Amino acid sequence: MLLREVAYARPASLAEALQLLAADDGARALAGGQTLINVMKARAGSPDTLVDLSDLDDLKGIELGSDGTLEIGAMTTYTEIMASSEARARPILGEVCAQIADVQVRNRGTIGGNVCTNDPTNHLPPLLAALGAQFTIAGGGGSERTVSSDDFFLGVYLTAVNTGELLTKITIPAGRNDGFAAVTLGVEGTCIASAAASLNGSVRIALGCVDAVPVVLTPASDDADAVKQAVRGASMEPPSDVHASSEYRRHLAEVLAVRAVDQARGAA
Amino acid sequence: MNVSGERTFDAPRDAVWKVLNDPASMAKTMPGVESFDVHDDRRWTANVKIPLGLGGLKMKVDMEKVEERAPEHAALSIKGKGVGAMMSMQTSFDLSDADGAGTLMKWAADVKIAGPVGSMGQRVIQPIVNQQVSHVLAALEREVQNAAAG
Amino acid sequence: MTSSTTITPEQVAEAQETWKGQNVPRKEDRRLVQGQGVFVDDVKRHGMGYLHFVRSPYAHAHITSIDVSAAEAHPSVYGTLTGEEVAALTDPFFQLASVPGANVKDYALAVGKVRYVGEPVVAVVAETREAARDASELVEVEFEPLDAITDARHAQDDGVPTIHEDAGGNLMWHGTYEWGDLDAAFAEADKIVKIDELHFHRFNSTPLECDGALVEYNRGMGQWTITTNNQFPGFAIIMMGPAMKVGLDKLRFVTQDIGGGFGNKITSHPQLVACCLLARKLNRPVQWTEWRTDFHLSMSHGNERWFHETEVAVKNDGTLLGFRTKALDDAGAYLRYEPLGGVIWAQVTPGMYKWKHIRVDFTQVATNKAPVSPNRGYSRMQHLWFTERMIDIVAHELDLDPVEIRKRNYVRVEDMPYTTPNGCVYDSGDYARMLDLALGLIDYQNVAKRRSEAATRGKLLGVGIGSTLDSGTNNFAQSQLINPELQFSGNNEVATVKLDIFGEIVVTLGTTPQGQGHETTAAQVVADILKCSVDDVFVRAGHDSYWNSHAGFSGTYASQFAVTGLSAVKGATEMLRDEIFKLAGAVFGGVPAEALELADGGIRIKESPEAFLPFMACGAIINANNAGLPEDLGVTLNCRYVYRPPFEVPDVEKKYGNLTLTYATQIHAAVIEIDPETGYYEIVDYAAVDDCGKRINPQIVEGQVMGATAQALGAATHEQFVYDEDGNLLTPNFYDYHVPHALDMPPLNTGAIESPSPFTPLGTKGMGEGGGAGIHAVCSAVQDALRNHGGALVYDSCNPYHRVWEMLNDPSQGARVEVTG
Amino acid sequence: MSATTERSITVTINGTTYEREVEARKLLIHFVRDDLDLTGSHIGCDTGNCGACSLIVDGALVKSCMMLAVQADGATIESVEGLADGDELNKLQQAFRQHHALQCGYCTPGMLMSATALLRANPHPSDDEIKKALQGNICRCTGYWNIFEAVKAAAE
Repeated sequence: MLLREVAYARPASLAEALQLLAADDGARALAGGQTLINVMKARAGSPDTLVDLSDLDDLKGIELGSDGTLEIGAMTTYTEIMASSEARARPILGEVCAQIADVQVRNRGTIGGNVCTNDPTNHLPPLLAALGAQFTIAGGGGSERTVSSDDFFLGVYLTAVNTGELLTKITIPAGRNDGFAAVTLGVEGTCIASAAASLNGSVRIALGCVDAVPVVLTPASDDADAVKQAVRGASMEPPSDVHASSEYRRHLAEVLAVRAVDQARGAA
Repeated sequence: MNVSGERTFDAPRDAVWKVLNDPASMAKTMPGVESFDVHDDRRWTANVKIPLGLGGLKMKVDMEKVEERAPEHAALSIKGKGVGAMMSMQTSFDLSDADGAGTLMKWAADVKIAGPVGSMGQRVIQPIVNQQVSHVLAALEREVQNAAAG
Repeated sequence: MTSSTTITPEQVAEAQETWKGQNVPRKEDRRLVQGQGVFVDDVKRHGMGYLHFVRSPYAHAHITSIDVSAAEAHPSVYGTLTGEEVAALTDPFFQLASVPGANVKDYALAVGKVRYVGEPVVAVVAETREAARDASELVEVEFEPLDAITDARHAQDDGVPTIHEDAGGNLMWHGTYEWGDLDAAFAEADKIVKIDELHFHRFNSTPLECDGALVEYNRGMGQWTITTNNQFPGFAIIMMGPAMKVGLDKLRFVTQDIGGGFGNKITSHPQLVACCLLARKLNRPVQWTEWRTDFHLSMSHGNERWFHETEVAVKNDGTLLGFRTKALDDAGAYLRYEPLGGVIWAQVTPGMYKWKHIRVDFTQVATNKAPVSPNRGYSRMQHLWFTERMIDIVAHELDLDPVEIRKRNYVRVEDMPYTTPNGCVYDSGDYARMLDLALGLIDYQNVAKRRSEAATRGKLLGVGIGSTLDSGTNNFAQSQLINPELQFSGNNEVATVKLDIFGEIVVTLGTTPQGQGHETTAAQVVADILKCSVDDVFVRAGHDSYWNSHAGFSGTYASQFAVTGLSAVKGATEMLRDEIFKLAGAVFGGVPAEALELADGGIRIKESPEAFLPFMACGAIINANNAGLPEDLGVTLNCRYVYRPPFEVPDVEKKYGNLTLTYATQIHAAVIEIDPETGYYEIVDYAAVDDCGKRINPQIVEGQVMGATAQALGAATHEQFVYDEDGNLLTPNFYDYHVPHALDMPPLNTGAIESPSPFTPLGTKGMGEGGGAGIHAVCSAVQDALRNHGGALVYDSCNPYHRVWEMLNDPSQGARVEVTG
Repeated sequence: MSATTERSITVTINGTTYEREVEARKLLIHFVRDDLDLTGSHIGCDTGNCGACSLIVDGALVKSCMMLAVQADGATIESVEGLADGDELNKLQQAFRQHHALQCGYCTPGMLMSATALLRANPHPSDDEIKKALQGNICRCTGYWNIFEAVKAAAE
């Protein structure tokens, strides 16, 4: 509890938000705040300025393109994704959002915040990595760039979104054959290890909790042995903590990758 | 937390040794160094801001060379103090001629983190430490190459 | 939906003509469901300052310097307190231990040295909570780190650092307990089962409200008012008064609503002393709120315990003859309530079994971890887990049925009251019947079928039993078994019942309830005696030592309210009743008591009910209209009663004698399914059967059973205070310390029988701490599930998924056991 | 617009409108408890896990320790103090009392707000929906079973 002193602004437009962020390298965007405020409570991180994005309607909402592509605004909450009929085009999104934390956190936490935080236990970085999502980042002077998930996640609490930039939307290609499996601390608790899989055309798997960024694998086939082989081939050194040794996480990654693939296959 | 590894540099041992023992060169390898003071040839202090996405962690880092056997072994004691964290690190470097050409560096570090940042959990801290170490090594490689070229 | 209750036939048959025995909705709830409870952090005073502790980041270090000048210069800061000042102003806290633990010096703040991460080093008081924390970051403390001891098993190794130099080493207490004839028992045994090591882990009940206080100092009177949520003021003041060198009446304790205690709020006296010193120094009220991370780092962990070189003497038919073991207890950095844990377990020495020959060599050491103190099931839970582990390991090794071996060895109903080998007296109970009831509730007869069905889904099904005793109403003389110099014995509790001027019945307790519904159950007892409604009885909420309705052992801890608290209420109410009879007799002109009866909120003459004196009239006459009453009437209508249970001082040499008055019983049974690929498991069926004698309010009793069960399931699966080798706590918050959430709860069936205690005025037994049965049951079920899958024997009381997976993959990760003979 | 460390905010809680000057860093729960003296909502953790501080803000259930007070500027807030009609407990509060769904009562205000939000969105929840709706509220006393019963009873 008890944050350090911080300045607060609540811009009304994206341009204004970008200006505020560019003006001060100690400024951080405040999305749903369900991680950032906790970190500030611990005083483990202390931005000088919070730029609250909650009035930026441009960053909210879900659009389904005619080709099945989903565009989800970075400030869209998990609850909104769960309730969205458009998001049902990719059912795994709502299913996984429903497993995140609890009602209260889902009401405020956003898809953009989840991926920008990139805490290793977060659900969405591996999921969106498996789905091959694209991330649109806005910068100063109206600039905009799009990066793939492979380039988006850089480290714990670090992404391709640089100082003075904002993640504005996430684009997810069409597809339905997706799966997600996790072993969590208690039922639907924090992930101890997770895996997401997408079998839309090729096999794409992303593992969570095993490294600073999701570990993406593209085995040649969705057959269980090939999947396990791919996980082993990734030669990961997952972190050890009180919930799991490195070895156990490595093992879970294998089991969960197979389960995620199985679910994806069943989702056809 | 113990981390260790090996790295081969495409440079002669003296060049690597020089970088490892030059505070100014070492400073360039550290993440987020904002200022730097050399007290004597064994002790120096850096003010760093470790870039964490949720707000950088500011620390005053004191380094002291505690062992030195040129050009093969050095050990540093590093103590960092910030308002969110205390960090202490004992690290050592052993250099030898690599098979073929270049220099093999074996390094090991015992990192201890305490304070509120420590309470964030190993799932966060371990990947951060690993990642910072790989940044340092990459930067070291650049410095060595510069030194060898220069 | 997910819980059901089984009630035994005789309970239904019993006529319910009294308030006792009924599910009276709680009086407390009306305020609590409206957010009108008064918890410590809700209380504010004009001009109060907020206290923030600067805590040690090191597990073990010398403090080389402290500089508070920058903090003092902060514009919002009122002042600071350092260990040096504390050492000058107070004496070290009195130690319960004999030498060497007696030599430990413990103060309100660290003096010279820190001994665990999170130990308070400096206190800063400021105008706002935020400013206090800001300024605490300006305090400069220089530490010289020392190596830390975090594994009790190595605390006495050669060359390890000494945590308390004054104690001359890390041994805090050692004692040997031996009863019966071990040599004969082991000679008679057909088999000896040797268990190398078992480990009971460190956790606590994590009440949702952390500790806190608002302390005011009355300079003119030299007196402090401590509004707090400490759950055992009687203990806190005997720690604080001598340390602060003031009389106990100078320390007024006030509580109202307490957000859970479970024993974890007994040892906040060091922080309270810091608040008192600052309230005096700064001449203003001082408010302290402990946050969750502070609590996890520094407050009241449960005792971690190892059992080494255990040997069990058993006959081929499963008859248990005796056991011997070396218990090693980890006290953490200071002895705040310890080494009482070194004797409390002896209340349940043989568990529920009839073994006669027992030797326990008990050692307690200090480590660089948070100090331990009582936690629901305090010290008995560890020992009962150990006895249940022995039973299940013996059953496994000798291929005996876990149900049969229990029934063969349980103390039987016809043995009651049963004297244990160490002189404790189990008052009543029918363990075998409870086991049958529990097994019925989990459909035990179909287990084989369910096991095969689970196997078709790739799951390993296991069934486990946990049996526990919840010993209640301590005989504090047991403290003399750890230190013969101590002058504590017996127990007591106080209630005051009065008729106010307008006839309101007012009950004042000495207890400090934290959710146990004392206002309601006390009113039920009063209403039965005064033949009125519970709604007519006003029970004051909480505790105030200026009410003068408390005694030396007042508080709410150690499963005793239904005995000590309610017996005091009963005693005081009977006194009041007798006074009402006496008064009415006089008012009616010399009518004898036998001719009078209580009814409808007053007293009347049996034969002529129209001669009726309402309580209001009684109250008015005595308090405000008393001219002409007989001089020798002896009626005040304000009756204070001290209940004192019948106890003797045990034989200190032989460590023999009765240590507690009542023994409630719990039998739990769990069915689990393990996913062998991941070690993940779910509890798919669960039964908790309880017997706490007469139940005043069965719904409240069941609530305690449920809550204790949930805590046990949390402790059995995830909850643990784990330290790394440098002494950093790895589970300092609810993020990593996972307590059960709604989705974690398994289906629950509860059952109850009533074996009234022959030793208590109401036939009640203390209860609420029997949840340990859940830990035993889960351990037992995991072991059962693994039986045909490597056969690992459960070694640890906490079995998170990774540990189950490790045992499946490598059975040698389980307990190491050898059978001879 | 510039960033400031303090600002004036207006919130309406249980029908009463409050205007206050607050530091930007102040959490909504501290604002409600300390500045407005509405102490019914509690704090049980410092990591957003326990839900004792749950409030309904503009119709959405939130943990008020994971939100700054300044973020609530202009919001309409419901807290436990607004549930009863005068002294008359509402159906949910009565069900909590009837089913012994509370012991120490510390988690109860947050638990009631979560249950209120559930029943408003879903007047006849299934057993699983009740559990899921209460996942964000920790209770250390009851084991939740009686809370599930109470919510179910209130829904009937």
